[in-house]
Amino acid sequence: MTDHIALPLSILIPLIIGLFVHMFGDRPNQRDAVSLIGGIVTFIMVGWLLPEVMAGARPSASLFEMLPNVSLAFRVEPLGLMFALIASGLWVLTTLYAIGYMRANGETDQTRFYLFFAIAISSAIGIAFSANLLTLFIFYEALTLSTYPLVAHKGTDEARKGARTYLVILLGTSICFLLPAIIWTYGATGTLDFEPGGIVRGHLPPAFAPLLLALFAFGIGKAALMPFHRWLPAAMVAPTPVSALLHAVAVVKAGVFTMLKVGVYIFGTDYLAETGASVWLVWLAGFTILAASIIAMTKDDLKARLAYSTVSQLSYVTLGMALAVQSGVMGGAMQIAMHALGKITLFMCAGGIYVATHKTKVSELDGLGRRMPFTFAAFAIGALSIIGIPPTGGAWSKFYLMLATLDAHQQVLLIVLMASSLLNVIYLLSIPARAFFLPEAGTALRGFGTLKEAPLLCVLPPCLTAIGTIVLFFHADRIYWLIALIPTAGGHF
Amino acid sequence: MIMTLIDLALILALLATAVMMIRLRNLFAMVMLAGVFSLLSASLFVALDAVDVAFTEAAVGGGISTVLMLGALALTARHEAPIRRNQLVPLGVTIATGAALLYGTADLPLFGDPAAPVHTHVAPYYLATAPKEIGIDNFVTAILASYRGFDTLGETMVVFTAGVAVLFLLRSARRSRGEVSGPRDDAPDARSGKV
Amino acid sequence: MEHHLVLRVVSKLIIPPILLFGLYVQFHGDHGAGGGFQAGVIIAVAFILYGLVFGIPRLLRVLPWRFIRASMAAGVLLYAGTGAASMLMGADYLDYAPFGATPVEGQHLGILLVELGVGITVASVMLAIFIAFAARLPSQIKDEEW
Amino acid sequence: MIAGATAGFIAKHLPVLVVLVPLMAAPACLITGNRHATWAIATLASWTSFALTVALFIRVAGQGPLSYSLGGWAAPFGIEYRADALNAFILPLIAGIASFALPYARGSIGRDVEPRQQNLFYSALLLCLAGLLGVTITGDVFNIFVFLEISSLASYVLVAAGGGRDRRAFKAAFDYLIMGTIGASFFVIGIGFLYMATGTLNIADLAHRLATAPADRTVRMAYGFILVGIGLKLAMMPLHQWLPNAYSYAPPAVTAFLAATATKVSLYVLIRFLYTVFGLDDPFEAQTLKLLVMPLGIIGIFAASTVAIFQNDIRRMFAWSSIAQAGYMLTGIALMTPQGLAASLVNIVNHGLTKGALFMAVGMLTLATGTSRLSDLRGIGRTMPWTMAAILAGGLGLIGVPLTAGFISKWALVSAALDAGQWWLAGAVLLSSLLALGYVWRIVETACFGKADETRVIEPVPLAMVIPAWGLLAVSLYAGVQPALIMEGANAAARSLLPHLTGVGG
Amino acid sequence: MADLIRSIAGHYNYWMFVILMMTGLFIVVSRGNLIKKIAGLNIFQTSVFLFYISMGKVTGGTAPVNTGRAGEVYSNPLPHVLILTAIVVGIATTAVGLALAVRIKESYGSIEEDVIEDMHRTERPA
Repeated sequence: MTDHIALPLSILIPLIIGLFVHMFGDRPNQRDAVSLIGGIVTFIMVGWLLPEVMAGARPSASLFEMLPNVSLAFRVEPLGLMFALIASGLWVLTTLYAIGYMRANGETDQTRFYLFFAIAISSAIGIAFSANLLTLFIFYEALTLSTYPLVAHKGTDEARKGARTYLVILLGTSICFLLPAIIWTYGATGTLDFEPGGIVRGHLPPAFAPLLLALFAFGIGKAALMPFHRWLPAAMVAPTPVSALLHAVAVVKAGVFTMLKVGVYIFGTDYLAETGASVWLVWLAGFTILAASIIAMTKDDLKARLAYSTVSQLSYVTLGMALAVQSGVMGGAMQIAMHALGKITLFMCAGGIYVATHKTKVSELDGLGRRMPFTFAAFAIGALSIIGIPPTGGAWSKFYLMLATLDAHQQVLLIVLMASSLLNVIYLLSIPARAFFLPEAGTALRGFGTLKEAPLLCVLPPCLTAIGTIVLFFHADRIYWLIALIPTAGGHF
Repeated sequence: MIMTLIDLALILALLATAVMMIRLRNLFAMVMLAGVFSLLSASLFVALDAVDVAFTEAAVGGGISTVLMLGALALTARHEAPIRRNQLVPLGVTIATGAALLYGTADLPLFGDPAAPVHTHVAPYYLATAPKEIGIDNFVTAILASYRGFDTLGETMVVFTAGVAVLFLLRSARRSRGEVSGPRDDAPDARSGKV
Repeated sequence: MEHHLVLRVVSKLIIPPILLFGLYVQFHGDHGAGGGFQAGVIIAVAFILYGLVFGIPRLLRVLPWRFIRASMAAGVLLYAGTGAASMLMGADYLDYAPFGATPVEGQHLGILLVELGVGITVASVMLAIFIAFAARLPSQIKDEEW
Repeated sequence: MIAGATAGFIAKHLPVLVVLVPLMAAPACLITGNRHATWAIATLASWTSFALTVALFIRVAGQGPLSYSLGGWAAPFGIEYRADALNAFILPLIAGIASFALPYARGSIGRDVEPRQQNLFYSALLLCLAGLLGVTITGDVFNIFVFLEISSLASYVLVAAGGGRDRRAFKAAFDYLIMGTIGASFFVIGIGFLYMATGTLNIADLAHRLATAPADRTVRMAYGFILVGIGLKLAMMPLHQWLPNAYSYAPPAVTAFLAATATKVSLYVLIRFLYTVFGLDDPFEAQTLKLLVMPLGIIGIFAASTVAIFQNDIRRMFAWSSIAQAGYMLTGIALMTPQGLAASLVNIVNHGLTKGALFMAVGMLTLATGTSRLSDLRGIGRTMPWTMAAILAGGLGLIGVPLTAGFISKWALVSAALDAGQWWLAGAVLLSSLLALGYVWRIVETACFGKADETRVIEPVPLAMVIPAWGLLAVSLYAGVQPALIMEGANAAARSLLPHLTGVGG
Repeated sequence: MADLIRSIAGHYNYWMFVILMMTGLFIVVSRGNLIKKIAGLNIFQTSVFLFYISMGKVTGGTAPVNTGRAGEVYSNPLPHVLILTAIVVGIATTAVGLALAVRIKESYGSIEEDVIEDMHRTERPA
């Protein structure tokens, strides 16, 4: 049944960790240690699969048949492996960070927090390794449900309201659009397996292809395509580690990852290119990129600004898929990795700032950079990566995406991407700039007083990820060789 | 012809009784009229050749049912309160149902038509074979106890169920636990033992 | 009602014929109108009359509560058991044919048994229901008595 | 030797034994009197009956329909028991739920029924079970009425059993009785019309004779009255008024049992009449289904779910949800395709399992806290995490989240709607899931994030309740991950009713 | 014309029974007194029984008891059997309904629906 023991383990270990976390609920030190060790072990498990996948193997596992021809099954392929690596790797850092953040803020219900955190990671890895749409859908919903308690963590009316929006939009879109899309696909093709080159060719009249794609695109609410993006800013009521991991990495990346999977393995880029089914999506993604950037500029709340930035950045991936050329898929896949690293840096910095100063507004940060140099330096590097400026990893993904717009003969989109980068510069880089170069904001006389950096555990992780973005610039070939294995139009180049 | 007239008279009497029952607010009088209604319908059953049914209706409607109704009245109330509710909706529902039924009767076989499907399919079998196969004269008993004996088992079970039901309801303590008169908040106090 | 001498005398006179009529209806259903159900009702009415005139406690002395309750079940079990007997004799449920030397004889016996079952259950249930209502009236009987 | 003879005996009389076991156990309960012995008899009877229904299902699946002539009289002159792919599929659900409900009742009934009345309670529960089984397996329309009345009378008193704690149960039972009796009378009128048109009461014979004769007004009125009569019993919007009160005030074991079986059996009867007896060849019948029943079903889904969102009482909330779920089943039936029918059948079983488990879990909550009102249960998730987890799992099933039984039902129904080209219906079904999300999430939010009442006293929940509740929940979850058996059964049933086409998922 | 008269003559008693049924049904749905509702239910059901029995009647027939005479025309016994069962079901329902009414009276002090609903309204504040 199972090719490689690491495959089931990488999904199971987080769940087992969750169990232990629950058991150690009244002993915080053991509990947090277990979380951390679990993260490391999971990451190792996922990493264990890497050499084999690079060598061309596709470890798989099948549990049982749910519908004729559709099993609860897993299959590790390059794109999924990359996503799983990112999710599990960043889980380790986020756990480290969360320990610092939760303790510094004296949050309640920490056990519940780590428990559902672990379940969410398990779901994310499940999504990454799904062998078919139904399995993916199951873990997709599991991810939504397991992150709900995290978003509603504070239990205040505001938190519950935000969490409700989160839940209704994510479950609503998935039930009302994604599920019928899956059922339709199953009805038309009799299978839901992810196949290189797609499965709908020959089963779906080309005229219906845009409709089916629309059901998928809007159904994958986690990709935050406008107009179904509202959940993301709403989810910002969550504690920052949640925003960091889930809304920079696990949840949103699960969305765009699913989008890529559907584009590559359900439709197939050839089919999309031939039928032009995704042309409308190119424009919608382009619109989302610009509109979200513009909204981000208007937000004074730091996390809200980052949230809209995420909405915008996610649509880069959707765009990459919708362009239906290999460079687009490459760029999209790379964007998943690069943006994850960059954005988690930003969120962790925002959390660090909150822990140290309890400030949430951009306008309150003037001059703070001199007090918290590491935090803001990390922030600046992360921002560079999001914008796509060398020497950060983000530069590569932006490069491939721009290449893709040319490959697909969509020059207008090239302009959109460039405009968006410009906007990114304005709304992201302005933050460290204000922090370093403007006079201190605090009360006129005493400034920020004796204020210092946040606790070590809140500063170290963002610094590490910031360094990571730079490392990825120089070692992008590692990712490149992995994602080059994704089967797309025209094979490898 | 005379039979028809008797039928008609009985039916009209039934109607008059029913209408009186709507109007009467004295429940004792209404129960008595209900008994009369049963006896009138029993007479009509006789006129329609259903002697067993008539016998049963008289025993049940005129006897047991009246006794139970009177018993219930003794335990509840003797008069109906003035009507406060809107009568138009019930009237509409009733008229709609009645209209549907009247519409449906138009295609019914004529009353007493020996060629109707009712009389030509299964029934002749009973009439032809019961004397031989069962050997008793009353066709109704033959069908009731043998051909459709399982229905009658069911019927006995219904009676038994009613017995179980009434005993369950009326043998338990007089008042529900936790009940107090007047407005009160529900549920939680029922178990706290405060009441 | 204890004081109505006339009523009591008349009742005593009238109850036996009612019971007799009930039994007649029970066992004559094969030929004329009537059967177990009607007989059960009539017999119940006789006892109800007794209860009305002489009071429920006295009725319960004549027919103990346990007996009424057992008859309720016994009648049904007699009916259902008759069917079970046919099954044990190799026929379908409630097929009376194997009960006699000839199928017709079997039918006679079978019908007699099931009608008896109906009669017992109906009489005891009707009586039980009546007693249940009557016992609910204030100043009738106490809970412990039945 | 003896074992072989017994097996042969059981095999020969299987259809009637299914009903007879609980039917004869009921009077035995009354005689026994002792509540423990009564409970043992009742439980044993329901388990035996369940085993028999399973055997019957296997037998019918393997060898095709089974006919049994009661009294030895051949149909249509005698009464026939006829087990086919459809009712053999429904029967195990009924007996199975009873098998869980009886152990559960042992743990919970002490709160509602005084000890000396408990033998009557178990007796009534068995009668209800026997009635429902009898309705399902019989091949005679009048016999349906008789057994429907056994089960109905028993269920009125079972609902009233809640009156020991809350007097509103009596009124609920009375309303149920009035509505149920009107429904039964309508049903009898319908049967009368059918009998007048054909001269027979046997279902197969009726089907045969109706298929060869053109439908006239008589048949159409029969159709109308049976539809309304059964509609009342299954709480089809707008004939649902009796249900919320009945389910809210009945003892928990009763609510779990009735919610999972009674309305499901009525749905079965409806399917039986629509597809076997009437056959829906007549345009009037088909159009009524399409233009009346389906819209009513959809309105029911939306209206009842919306009402559910605004309930403060959890049991009432789920009672309204049951009305909504009946709407899903009705729309599936009204699609008039094998896929639609199979979807409804899958839904009948899956919802029965889920709602049964859900009401059992809510019963545990009510017993422990003494209330089922949401406003009194803030933060209860912290004190009773496992019970709330069970309610959540059941609730996710109502929404139709994957890996739950409800997901399979919804999948089947949406597939059927898409297959029939009813896009809007598929959309409506999915959209309505959001309403279910609405009420389930009100519970989750209140239970998990509300401020807990520090003074709340939690009473221990007896194991006799916990085990059946979790057991049934496990079955429902298993039906969600391994739906093959239920789907195949439903497909076989649907195919047997509409033989010229094939069912869902295959 | 003759057909019309025949049709009316052949159907009028069905119509009458329908009207009776509706009288009973009207009592059930329009009255708030529980005992009266049950009485209405009885009228409704009895009228249904009459309807059934009249379909079993054969013109010129006699009660279905074997007279042994050849060529004797009997009315259809089957509806009689069905209605016997239905009457029993009816009385069973009546008994249970009345018992419920008694319990309602004991716990609410009234058997008027309007009064009971008023109590419910005050019991459960919105």
